[in-house]
Amino acid sequence: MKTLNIGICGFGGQGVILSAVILGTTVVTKRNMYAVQTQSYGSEARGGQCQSELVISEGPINSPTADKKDILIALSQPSLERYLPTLKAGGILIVDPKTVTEIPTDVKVVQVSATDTAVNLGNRIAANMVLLGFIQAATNLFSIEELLDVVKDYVPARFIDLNLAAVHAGVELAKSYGGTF
Amino acid sequence: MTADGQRQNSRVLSGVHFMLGNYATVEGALAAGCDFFAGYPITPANEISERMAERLPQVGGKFIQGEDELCSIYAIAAASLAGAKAMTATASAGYNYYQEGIEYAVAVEAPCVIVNVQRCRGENFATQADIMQMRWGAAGDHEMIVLAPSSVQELFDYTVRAFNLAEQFRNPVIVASETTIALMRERLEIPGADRIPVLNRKYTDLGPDKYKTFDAPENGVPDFSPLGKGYHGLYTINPHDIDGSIEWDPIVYEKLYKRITGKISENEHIISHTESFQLDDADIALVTYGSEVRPTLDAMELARNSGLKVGVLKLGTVWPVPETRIREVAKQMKAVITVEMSIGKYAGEVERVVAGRCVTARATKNRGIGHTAEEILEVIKGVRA
Amino acid sequence: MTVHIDTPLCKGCALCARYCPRDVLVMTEVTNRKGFNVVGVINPENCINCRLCEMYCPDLAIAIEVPAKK
Amino acid sequence: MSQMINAQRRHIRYGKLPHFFCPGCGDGQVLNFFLRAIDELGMNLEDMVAIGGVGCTARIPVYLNTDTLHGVHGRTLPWAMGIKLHKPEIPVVIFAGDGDAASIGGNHLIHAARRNLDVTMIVVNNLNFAMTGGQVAPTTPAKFVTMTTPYGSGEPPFDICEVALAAGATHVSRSTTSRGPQTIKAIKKGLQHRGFSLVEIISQCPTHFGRYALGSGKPEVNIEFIDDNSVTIAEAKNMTKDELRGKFVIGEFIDEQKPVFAGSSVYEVEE
Repeated sequence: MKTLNIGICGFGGQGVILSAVILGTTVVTKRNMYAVQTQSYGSEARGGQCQSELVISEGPINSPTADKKDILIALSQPSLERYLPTLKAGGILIVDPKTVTEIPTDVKVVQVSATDTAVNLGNRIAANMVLLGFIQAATNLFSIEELLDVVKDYVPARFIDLNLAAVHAGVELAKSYGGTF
Repeated sequence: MTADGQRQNSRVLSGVHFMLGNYATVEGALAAGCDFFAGYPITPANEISERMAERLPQVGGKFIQGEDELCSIYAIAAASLAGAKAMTATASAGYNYYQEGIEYAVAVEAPCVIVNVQRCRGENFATQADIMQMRWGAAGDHEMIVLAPSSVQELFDYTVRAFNLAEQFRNPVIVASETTIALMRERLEIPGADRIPVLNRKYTDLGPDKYKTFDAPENGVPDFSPLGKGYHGLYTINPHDIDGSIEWDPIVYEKLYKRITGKISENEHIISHTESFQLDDADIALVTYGSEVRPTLDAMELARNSGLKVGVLKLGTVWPVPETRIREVAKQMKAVITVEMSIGKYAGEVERVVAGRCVTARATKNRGIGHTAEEILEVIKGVRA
Repeated sequence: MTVHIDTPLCKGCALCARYCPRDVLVMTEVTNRKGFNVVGVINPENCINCRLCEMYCPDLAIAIEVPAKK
Repeated sequence: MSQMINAQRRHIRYGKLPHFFCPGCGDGQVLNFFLRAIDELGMNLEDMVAIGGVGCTARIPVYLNTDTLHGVHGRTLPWAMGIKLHKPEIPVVIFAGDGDAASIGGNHLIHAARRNLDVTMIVVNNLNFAMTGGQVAPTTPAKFVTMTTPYGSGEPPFDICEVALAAGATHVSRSTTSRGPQTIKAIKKGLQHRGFSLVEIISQCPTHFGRYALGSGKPEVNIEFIDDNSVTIAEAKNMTKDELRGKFVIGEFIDEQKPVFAGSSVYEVEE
């Protein structure tokens, strides 16, 4: 792997930025890799469109953003429409069918029922953790233990059990999907 | 623990982190010994204040949110005279206000560090448009030391260096941060505390009867005296003699300002910091600084891939201008291209130093986002043709 | 009592004379190097050591000397 | 007979006198009063930091044999905050004119009072901008002529003590230069107070306020104007708002103890 460009987009409050930060922290601090995370969002304090980019590489990274993403994770219909053009030809689009209603057919799409899974665990706020678990299992960039270790550092103490359960559920979803990309 | 290092409270967070640029700035300051911070809220510099408010009290330092920028800049100048290693942080519009206090800090030779997270006018988008205001903004004759980091790692490293230069030269030192790197998270390696060089100002060995506040050799730096210990130092912005007394005498005035400016301009070789990439066989040099270093290095690679002999001169210090190195490079090149995120301000300095030794060109852009490597490549090809 | 006037410091504002309750001090036609008319002592035997002149002088130019007790 | 010199002159930096104040200036008197207060309290100037901004009053600390910060308009309190937070043990005294304190530095005054910053601020209010040549100040009484109000001032004046009180200052008093013993006492109380203390001294500026507003450059004319318009707090209690317009109320307005400012973010270790 030379570099991997990941885009995550959705509404503010869906954990778009936190997800990218956790992924970046895991590869940098657990796998000794390099990563750059940037974000852009509207001026609203809550809600509004939100997008985060993560570039992962085995060596130092110059340009902090990439025009084309290897993986695009879209968590809302408007953000999907806006950022789909940034998906590289042959790249993978990950969507949550609960929040993205019109799923494109001309790209490689992976549907992850993150919201439903999180709701079943008790709180839809953990949907992003389901996705992180899914990405762990699907990419194998790092181990589940490494991911869980980082998640523990970023989530409030009272939500740790919920979030760890959500990560595990995401890993299970990936197994049913068929393992790695 | 590595989640932006949030759960440690030691002064130096040695280890590998994935850290926000603004946080790395704070950790660099703490590693350099910073024990005083005053700031006023402004985006995109707020994470610096917020983390300082959390971190400084943990290590015995003082944090103040001033009632405005003026309060902040004067509080750090005075805390510095009281012996503190003091810092403030703001973004472009806030920096305007700082000019007033910077003039004072220059005049009384109060070491301090000022972080300016450059942003577009009224909006939090990327720019390098303050490069001249950081050099020339304050009234009166002065020299400035301005460092231009290009990554989260350099926000840490250069902030340490900024404190060291401030202490060494008794002058404000500016860290020219940018929205791009300040709000970016990136790999940051903080070495062990024993491997971080920390310089402290020199205190006088003389007693109050022999000591004179501003007595220093030509182009030199006066020794410091503590406050409240009978040294009766007079720290006035007005023209002053070596004992600090207010003295209007053209000869005294000229001598004072020659030393205050000379201690920096005549030590350019000590202060200047540049890095060279593939310049040895190059005939085109890209000269750049700050976040623009990043796409410029990618552009160099693209150009090399298409057979063009391109190298990069990265300016870690933008002021004083690394004239010696720029001249050396210009002599070996057919062309020097300045890459920057503004209407083209520093390019004028580079062209002044190149002074006809080779062709010059500019890649300038100011639309809230840095150059792409491809855009820079286009300029290289244009110069080639 | 001796009233000492440091005439190089005196600016001739006459505040000492204004506050003196016993008319010990009076403005003179003598000018100092700065060109100010300076204050003079006319009848020092009237001085009662109230030291108002010393306290109100803006220029720290006055000192009252109390004779040592016999 | 040898010449004996004024005892307070031993506190003057390098013996540098005469100072630059005009004949009969209240700033010279405040310098004198302050040095007497220091001597009576047995304080050592060498342990202190004195601060002046820009203006005539701001020059007082330049003559004191202390460590001194000087020369920037209105920023005396931010300087004081930097010093007090880093070195709380150093006594800090500020000399500010009405321009420094109430005009350009007005916002800093409000916030230093609100925070209860542990400094003594001596405000010498001569009712105009003197160093720049006698322009209107926030404290110039209404309708008076100054260099920038040639037809009389159209601005209502500003009461520095009331502002400090409203902002939360813990020690506030006002005196005049013509009340020497009372002013020395007020300065002493201000210096001894732990917390933000503001001592306002209404002062004459014969050269500018005297000449332009009162029609006479004689110090005593300016002093009489201040005396004629001064009332004590006790007298003021029995006066109507209209009667109090244009009057200087003299006395101590507040003297209380509150925690002093130690920084915006304070680390408290959980037991």
